[in-house]
Amino acid sequence: MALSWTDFKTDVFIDWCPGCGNYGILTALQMTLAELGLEPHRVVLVSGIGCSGKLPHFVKAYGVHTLHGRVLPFAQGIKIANPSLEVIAIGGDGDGLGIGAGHFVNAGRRNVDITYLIHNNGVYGLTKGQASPTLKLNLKVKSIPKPNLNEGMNPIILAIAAGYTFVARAYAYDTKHLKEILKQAIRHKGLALVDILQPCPTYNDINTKEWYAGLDRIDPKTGKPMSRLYKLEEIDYDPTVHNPDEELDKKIAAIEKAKEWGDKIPIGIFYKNELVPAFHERIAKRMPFYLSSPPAKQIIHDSNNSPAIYIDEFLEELKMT
Amino acid sequence: MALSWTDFKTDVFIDWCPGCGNYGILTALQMTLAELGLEPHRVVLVSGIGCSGKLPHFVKAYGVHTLHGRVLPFAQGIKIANPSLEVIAIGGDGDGLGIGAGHFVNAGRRNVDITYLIHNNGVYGLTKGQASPTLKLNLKVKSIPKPNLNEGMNPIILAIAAGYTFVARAYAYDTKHLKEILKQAIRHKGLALVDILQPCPTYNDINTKEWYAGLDRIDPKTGKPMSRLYKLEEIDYDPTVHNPDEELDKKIAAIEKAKEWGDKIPIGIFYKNELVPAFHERIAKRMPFYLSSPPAKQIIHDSNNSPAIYIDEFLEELKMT
Amino acid sequence: MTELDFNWMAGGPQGSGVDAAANIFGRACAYGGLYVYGRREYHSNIKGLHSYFHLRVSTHEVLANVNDVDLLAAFDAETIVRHLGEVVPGGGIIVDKDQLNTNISAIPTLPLELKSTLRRYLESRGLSDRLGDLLEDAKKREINIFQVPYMDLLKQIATKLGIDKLSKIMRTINVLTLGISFGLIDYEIELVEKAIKAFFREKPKIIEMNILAMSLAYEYAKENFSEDFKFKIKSLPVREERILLSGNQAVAIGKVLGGCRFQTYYPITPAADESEYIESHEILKSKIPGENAGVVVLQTEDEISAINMASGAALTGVRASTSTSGPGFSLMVEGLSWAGNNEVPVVITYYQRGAPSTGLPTRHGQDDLRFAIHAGHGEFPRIVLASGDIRECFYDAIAAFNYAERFQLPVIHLIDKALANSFQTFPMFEIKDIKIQRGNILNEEDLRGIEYKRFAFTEGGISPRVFLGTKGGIHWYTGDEHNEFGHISEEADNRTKMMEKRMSKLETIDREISINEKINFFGNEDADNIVVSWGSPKGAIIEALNKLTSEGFNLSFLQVRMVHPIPIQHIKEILQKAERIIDVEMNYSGQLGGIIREKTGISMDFQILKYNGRPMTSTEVYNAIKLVLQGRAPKRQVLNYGS
Amino acid sequence: MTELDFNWMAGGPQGSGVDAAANIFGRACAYGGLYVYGRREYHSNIKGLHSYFHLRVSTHEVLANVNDVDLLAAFDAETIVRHLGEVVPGGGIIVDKDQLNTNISAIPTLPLELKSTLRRYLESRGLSDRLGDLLEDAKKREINIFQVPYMDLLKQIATKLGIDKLSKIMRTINVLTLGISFGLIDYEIELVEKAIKAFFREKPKIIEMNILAMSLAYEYAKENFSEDFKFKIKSLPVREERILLSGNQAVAIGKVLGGCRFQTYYPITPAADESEYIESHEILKSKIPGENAGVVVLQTEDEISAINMASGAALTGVRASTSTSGPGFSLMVEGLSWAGNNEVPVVITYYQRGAPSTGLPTRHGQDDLRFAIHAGHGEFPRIVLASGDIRECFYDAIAAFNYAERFQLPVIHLIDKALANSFQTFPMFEIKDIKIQRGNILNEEDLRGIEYKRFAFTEGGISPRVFLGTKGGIHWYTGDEHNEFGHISEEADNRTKMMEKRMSKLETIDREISINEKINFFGNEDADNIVVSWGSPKGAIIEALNKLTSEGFNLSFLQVRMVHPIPIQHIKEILQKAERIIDVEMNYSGQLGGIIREKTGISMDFQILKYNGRPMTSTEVYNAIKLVLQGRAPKRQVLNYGS
Ligand SMILES: Cc1ncc(C[n+]2csc(CCOP(=O)(O)OP(=O)(O)O)c2C)c(N)n1
Ligand SMILES: Cc1ncc(C[n+]2csc(CCOP(=O)(O)OP(=O)(O)O)c2C)c(N)n1
Ligand code: SF4
Ligand code: SF4
Ligand SMILES: [Mg+2]
Ligand SMILES: [Mg+2]
Repeated sequence: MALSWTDFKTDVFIDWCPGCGNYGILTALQMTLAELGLEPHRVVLVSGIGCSGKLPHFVKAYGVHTLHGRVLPFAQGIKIANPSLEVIAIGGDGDGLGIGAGHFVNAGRRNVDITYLIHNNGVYGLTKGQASPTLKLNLKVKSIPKPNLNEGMNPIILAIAAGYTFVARAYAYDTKHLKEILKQAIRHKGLALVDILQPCPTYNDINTKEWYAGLDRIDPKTGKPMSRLYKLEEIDYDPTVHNPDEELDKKIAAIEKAKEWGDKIPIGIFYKNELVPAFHERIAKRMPFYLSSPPAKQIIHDSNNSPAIYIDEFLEELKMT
Repeated sequence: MALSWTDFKTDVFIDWCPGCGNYGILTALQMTLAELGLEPHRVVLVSGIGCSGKLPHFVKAYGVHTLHGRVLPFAQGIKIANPSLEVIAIGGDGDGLGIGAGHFVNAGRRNVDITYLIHNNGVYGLTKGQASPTLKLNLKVKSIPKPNLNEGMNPIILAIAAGYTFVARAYAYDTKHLKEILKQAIRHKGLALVDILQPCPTYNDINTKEWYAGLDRIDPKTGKPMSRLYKLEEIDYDPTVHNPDEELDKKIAAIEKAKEWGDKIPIGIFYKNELVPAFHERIAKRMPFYLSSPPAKQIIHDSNNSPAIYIDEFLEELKMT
Repeated sequence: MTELDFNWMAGGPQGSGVDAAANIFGRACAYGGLYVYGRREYHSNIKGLHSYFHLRVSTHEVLANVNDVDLLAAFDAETIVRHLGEVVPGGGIIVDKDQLNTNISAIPTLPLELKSTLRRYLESRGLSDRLGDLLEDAKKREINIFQVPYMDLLKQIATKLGIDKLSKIMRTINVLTLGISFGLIDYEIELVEKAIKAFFREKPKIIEMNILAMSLAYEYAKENFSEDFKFKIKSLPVREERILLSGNQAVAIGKVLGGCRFQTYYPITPAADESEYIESHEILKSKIPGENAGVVVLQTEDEISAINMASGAALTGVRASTSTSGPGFSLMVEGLSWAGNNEVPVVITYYQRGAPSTGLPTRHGQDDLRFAIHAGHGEFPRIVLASGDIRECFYDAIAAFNYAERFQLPVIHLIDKALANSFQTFPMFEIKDIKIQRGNILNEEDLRGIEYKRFAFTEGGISPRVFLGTKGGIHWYTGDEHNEFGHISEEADNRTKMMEKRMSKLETIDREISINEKINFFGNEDADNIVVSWGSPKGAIIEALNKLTSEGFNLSFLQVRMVHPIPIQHIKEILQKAERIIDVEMNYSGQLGGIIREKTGISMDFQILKYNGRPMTSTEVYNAIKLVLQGRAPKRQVLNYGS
Repeated sequence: MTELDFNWMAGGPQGSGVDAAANIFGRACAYGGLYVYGRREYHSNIKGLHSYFHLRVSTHEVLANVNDVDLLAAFDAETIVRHLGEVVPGGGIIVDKDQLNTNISAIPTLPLELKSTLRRYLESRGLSDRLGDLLEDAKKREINIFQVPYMDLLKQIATKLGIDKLSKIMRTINVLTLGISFGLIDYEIELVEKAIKAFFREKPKIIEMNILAMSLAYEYAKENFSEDFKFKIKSLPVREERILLSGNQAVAIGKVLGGCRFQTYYPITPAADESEYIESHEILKSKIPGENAGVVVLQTEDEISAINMASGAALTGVRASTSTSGPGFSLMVEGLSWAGNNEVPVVITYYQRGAPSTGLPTRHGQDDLRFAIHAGHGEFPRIVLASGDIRECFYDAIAAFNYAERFQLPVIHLIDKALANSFQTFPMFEIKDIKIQRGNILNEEDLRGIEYKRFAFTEGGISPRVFLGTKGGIHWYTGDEHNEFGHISEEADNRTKMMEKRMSKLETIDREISINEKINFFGNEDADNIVVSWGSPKGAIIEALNKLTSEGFNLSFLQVRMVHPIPIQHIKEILQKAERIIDVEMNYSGQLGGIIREKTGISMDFQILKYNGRPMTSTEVYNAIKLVLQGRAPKRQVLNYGS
């Protein structure tokens, strides 16, 4: 029987603020899981701490709501121990790019086959609106007393620098587009980042829904707002590395695109490279049975509860005879 | 009286392995300090943990040998508290890009006016040669039992992605060139990274002195080895952002250069941008007396040892009358 | 004059202005010369989940909450469902008329656990699921139900202000219930207006709207209910200068007054308010002509950076500190060990909250005493101070820096969430008695002609300190074991000596800090029964002590303020005379009791513990101690008041 | 047959093969049916600074070092300067003839602290700065100086092997001194050859070179000195199967046998060797037909990642662990608290080393007991096991996983550096008695038709566990306080119940794990004097105990292996009978003693402590206990043997 997105709902009260962009992300994710036909028990949602971090409680699938900034270590641990699980990591921009930046960068070196969603709202939502690492220099959202002292970082560029093999951006309120991006990210073999622009109506009064929609920019011709967002799919942009020689050029193209901001903000897939071996392939090279007998599935004792292995090879070197 | 580099020597035994690239870095740094005429007591060398981390003990200047991966927080704390000090941060590649990667990335957002030297040897020297974050995928240096499972990261690209305003690479055994780069890095107003290629003869048998020198590549014409290193100063390459519009192009040029490896490895300055306000300028905008009365120099009590400030402004709001 | 003791509670969803209402209520009372104590409870949530404020008003100083609610101002149905049980007979509930038909089981924000408890309760009393029914039932307990047509009143306000969208003034429901409350208790409306003006300060529009809403409701209450409610409050002439503030604010002000000029933080509840409060006052006013003063407050990328930046800064001579709570402190542990090894005077303000892990981020707990004392690999000296009330938060914040510099070590200042987020009135601080003690510092002149050793072996373990950048004082720091110069040393003898140098500071502290700064003792020196505690239970214990003493019980109270190094000798002398020792703590295992037994061999005879995330009230502490004194208590009592 | 007890020491700069020499020496002796115990000491340095190996050989099982050195094989001058004082009268020193003219004060690697001590020593004995002089002086203490022309011998070897560059065989100085040593003690050369072959395994060239160097030196010694040295060693027939291994190895093997299939680590001394050893054996041999077995060993970006990856992995059902030492453990503390809150069976192997901070990275210490027990904000149950010897390292590594899964909590396995890097011979493990106990786990079938609650309230606090990915068992984890499903809950009552559910496991553990797994008791049950200790001092204490008992003293020894939750009742029963309790620990404050007093009220009468970075020897423990037994000891003795 086909799954519906409502199969992925729980009866936990969703305690995000009214109008929060997280609602769009939640729905898009539930639709994605349903449309990909993923059985709920095979999915593990792993999250950090923040408003965003509560998401797994609202989804009927295994949920691991971890520590602030540590979503990637947990998610990678789960996936490497049991590669048959569909592991999706979820977290805020503060979570992933502030306190979690070290893991963010180093995960790029492994290319574990998981999908990572960053709810990018420019603020630390759950702690009442301090500047997040993506908030740009000198901006003053309503919740901070003085303009931001730090330069804002660009998750797309950072991911490309760090070696992510799928890098995309989506918008929380464009659920349909977001869903399509999520599908591709999940299907991607390797580490996929989806940077999701997520309005936080409570604390971020700059990058609002209205701002993204361009309500302040009325097209004199049509009299309609001109959205600040445009889709990479709709221009002549191919994010995919088709052969290794293209890698640098594609990365540079992606960086150039990622630098656009303000009146023209691209969403869509910036970069995609399946030529880099995923982490499970690297392990399988060393341990050929890895995918069929991953750590989580090995039997460690026999029917007498005695250990299931021989340690002769260890003892060989140690025996004093 | 002019300073000599020997004024910066201590009587502590230098316990690096014979032939270690760190010797070159130490000497170059001592020469730099002398040539810049920096009084030893005004200089603070802050280091992480690793073979590289021991360096401050060998230099007669204030030395703060901190924790593994934490050199940047300490160095920034020192500099922000007392901006009149010349603060130089020093650490290994594991230190800065593995465990310290979160600070590495976030320091780029502040642009504190310090210089950061990464001793890039591809290994964790002091813990006996495990793969460091810069060691490339599938390489097997002699100290590791199996080929590296992780992709290597590129410090130059990461620094540019993170917002460093001076990004250079040098080579430990080219002391003269290294010294010139260090001088410019120290003079630079803002956060300067110098990625120093540092052979570790004990554990890294791939990127050796001989390899960099190209001893395996004899020019059939001259009969001489063709060094793998070349200098950016010697080609038509201008790393400097002269006006804000150039920023993206210069960054991309730097990234393209940084991608070169193998038979052609550029050293020199990849990127330099003094148009970005340094952190002290940002604070001074909020607190005009910051540079003349920084935190470390404020007087906190009067001659009676009573607190030196009034707190009326605080109490105003709290008084219940 | 009879003693007034009035307990007011306001409740509603997060974001609906519970906090503002409570602040205005508290101010209005305090302006009238009354004492207030208020506790804030809220979910780890931005908007929508239940929050409330439990506020006590009295003619004498109040130090804690009691179990009672005399008047409950409910913004929504959930507030009633959750707090009905706390309202005393004769008390009242202010409820929105339009919500009487609410189905309790349909309140979306009620968690499953609570719903099933409620279902059982309703069944047991044969009630329907309707809110109105529940309130009818409450009347049987002689509770007054003040039904107010919130929407009608809001519409009137809107009309008066010429506002067409009701949504624009929905936020005034809070002051509306405030107006009803003050009308019911017949308090001077001018003081309420003054409080509204002070609270909203430079926002005249908002002030106007709120004063209008409040007074309309005030009049409504006068007209419709004034006879029904027995509690009345009158202002008193104020004789002394008083302040009303929270623990967060007290720490912040103490820090800057105490000379802190460098504060790092990574946002976390309930610590961040302190740093943000300092930041919003970053430019200070120097007393000294020609001098500038200001605090650099830095939001770092994580707590690891926060502690290490602060330590780095401290080496330059600035008084530097960081503030955090459990999860953040856990990340600081490695840095703490470095600071300990390097004798760095850095102050860490540690706000305890419900744990383990993320735990109950906005709730109360005192679980981290042992952790604060033992955090960090290796043995090194540190001082751990635990403030017992908001006033002590202020003085201890200053003492922390003095100790840090005098003894050259990290100082951990432990605060509980119950202090951080509660507010209280008390007499103005005695600022003129405050002294800054910087310890032994050498400058350029002092250094002339000497070979400086940062870690010179000395009697008492304290070596003269030199700031980075000082001419003639070059030295080194390292997390490795080091020699007197600060260079790495692995020599066995040097190691033993350095360990002894550092650790001997604990004895120096024992000697040099007076016992008055370490413990507080309340009650009769020769009492047979002694309560032992630390941190926020102080207020509830003192109130219980006063009441029990007046009832003729023989009881005293030892509050430990310097929990490490704990003043063993004094505590031993005090406790060994006691017949019964009663340990009162907000944790599972009675940690302070364990420490005292470890150090003195004296066991706690009784434990009164609580770990449900809510602070202790005087009522429950009183009851629990009384049971002990009457010989009717088990060895371990676990308290559970609070929702 | 007389009991043999021979103490050999090899010393030289890091990188000169001290370790290899000691390994070969140990193997050669063990092959000959002798027991060996060896301790490695080295600086936190890769090449150049002093390192040495202190090795004891005996006909009976040896458990620790003694203070004596009977034969010192010095690769360089520094070794002599540092260890001369340890050589016993009648003992010998193997020295390079060419180094006799070395100026001691010119040895570049000697640290300043040591140089000034040495200068004073030389002056006091009226000696010059020349090494030869010092050795001449030693002869007065009846020490034999075996002057060997290292360079001449090396040249001979080079010639024989046809090597022209001497630098290529400089590395054989170590086996050269080994050859001299064995020649002096007249041990069977075949066994030495066998040891060389085993040590260098698949490297025939190196084997050849080393055997040549060794035998040349062996012959040289025979020819030149054999008469001068009184110590001789003969092999014995071996009756049982014996192994020689280090603590690192024992843990590694225990882990994989115990079912560990996922290990994370970030490099750190002295833990990394364990992970690297596992990695180099990552493919395992399954007993079960058709099954594969292998361990995934992951080097992470830091220790924060290491613990959290391991916890994540553990949720999938794999036995997962991580290994670290102090600085790394400090970074794991936040993750530990999460694992505690979420009842995750994760094992942390914690190698203690000299601290605080970076401390003495390659040296010994037992400073982290309290930290291991209290690390992490909040209160949550954990088990802390402390192995007392290398054998226990193996068994405890297995037990750690069994406990972790049975009780669903993090288990910290504490090891000291002295165990990690020492090696010892003992009889083969008893593998057939080992059982894997996985606790209460539900699979797809078990779950059919039930509503699964991961944190269901149960008697004893243990809820049946389901692995991520199991059909029908969907549940949630969160670091927040949670309800039975694993969803966030801030309800007061749920909180109290969840705290009690988790913490009650400590009582379950008390009940369900037999006391034999928690403590070891040695000696007479009714002894008046009891030594209490934990971890690596075990060996030295047992040797001291045996000797003192044989001298007629009345003494027993309680070793605590499960240090948390500590078996209070049993310990109390044992200790309350004692007249004198003697606490022996390798830390400054006697941490275990403090814990025992905290839990039982019983004080330690005497402390024997050591914190100079070097393990305790039987000699010093014997001496110190004897002083106590003779009534001549102060309450606190601090030991200091070792350079
Ligand atoms: C170690 C640690 N430090 C701080 C916190 C407090 N904290 C909770 S949520 C949060 C920030 C959330 O911001 P972000 O990651 O951007 O998520 P958002 O709420 O915006 O979705 C912080 C700092 C914590 N839980 N743990
Ligand atoms: C928290 C922590 N983890 C691990 C270590 C152990 N450690 C010491 S040096 C080092 C790595 C050094 O490598 P790198 O930073 O590249 O410096 P190098 O020695 O190569 O100069 C490590 C992991 C430590 N000191 N602290
Ligand atoms: S604070 Fe912002 S991010 Fe958080 S729930 Fe509210 S609107 Fe959403
Ligand atoms: S191990 Fe490598 S980096 Fe370290 S001192 Fe030796 S050669 Fe240098
Ligand atoms: Mg955010
Ligand atoms: Mg390195």
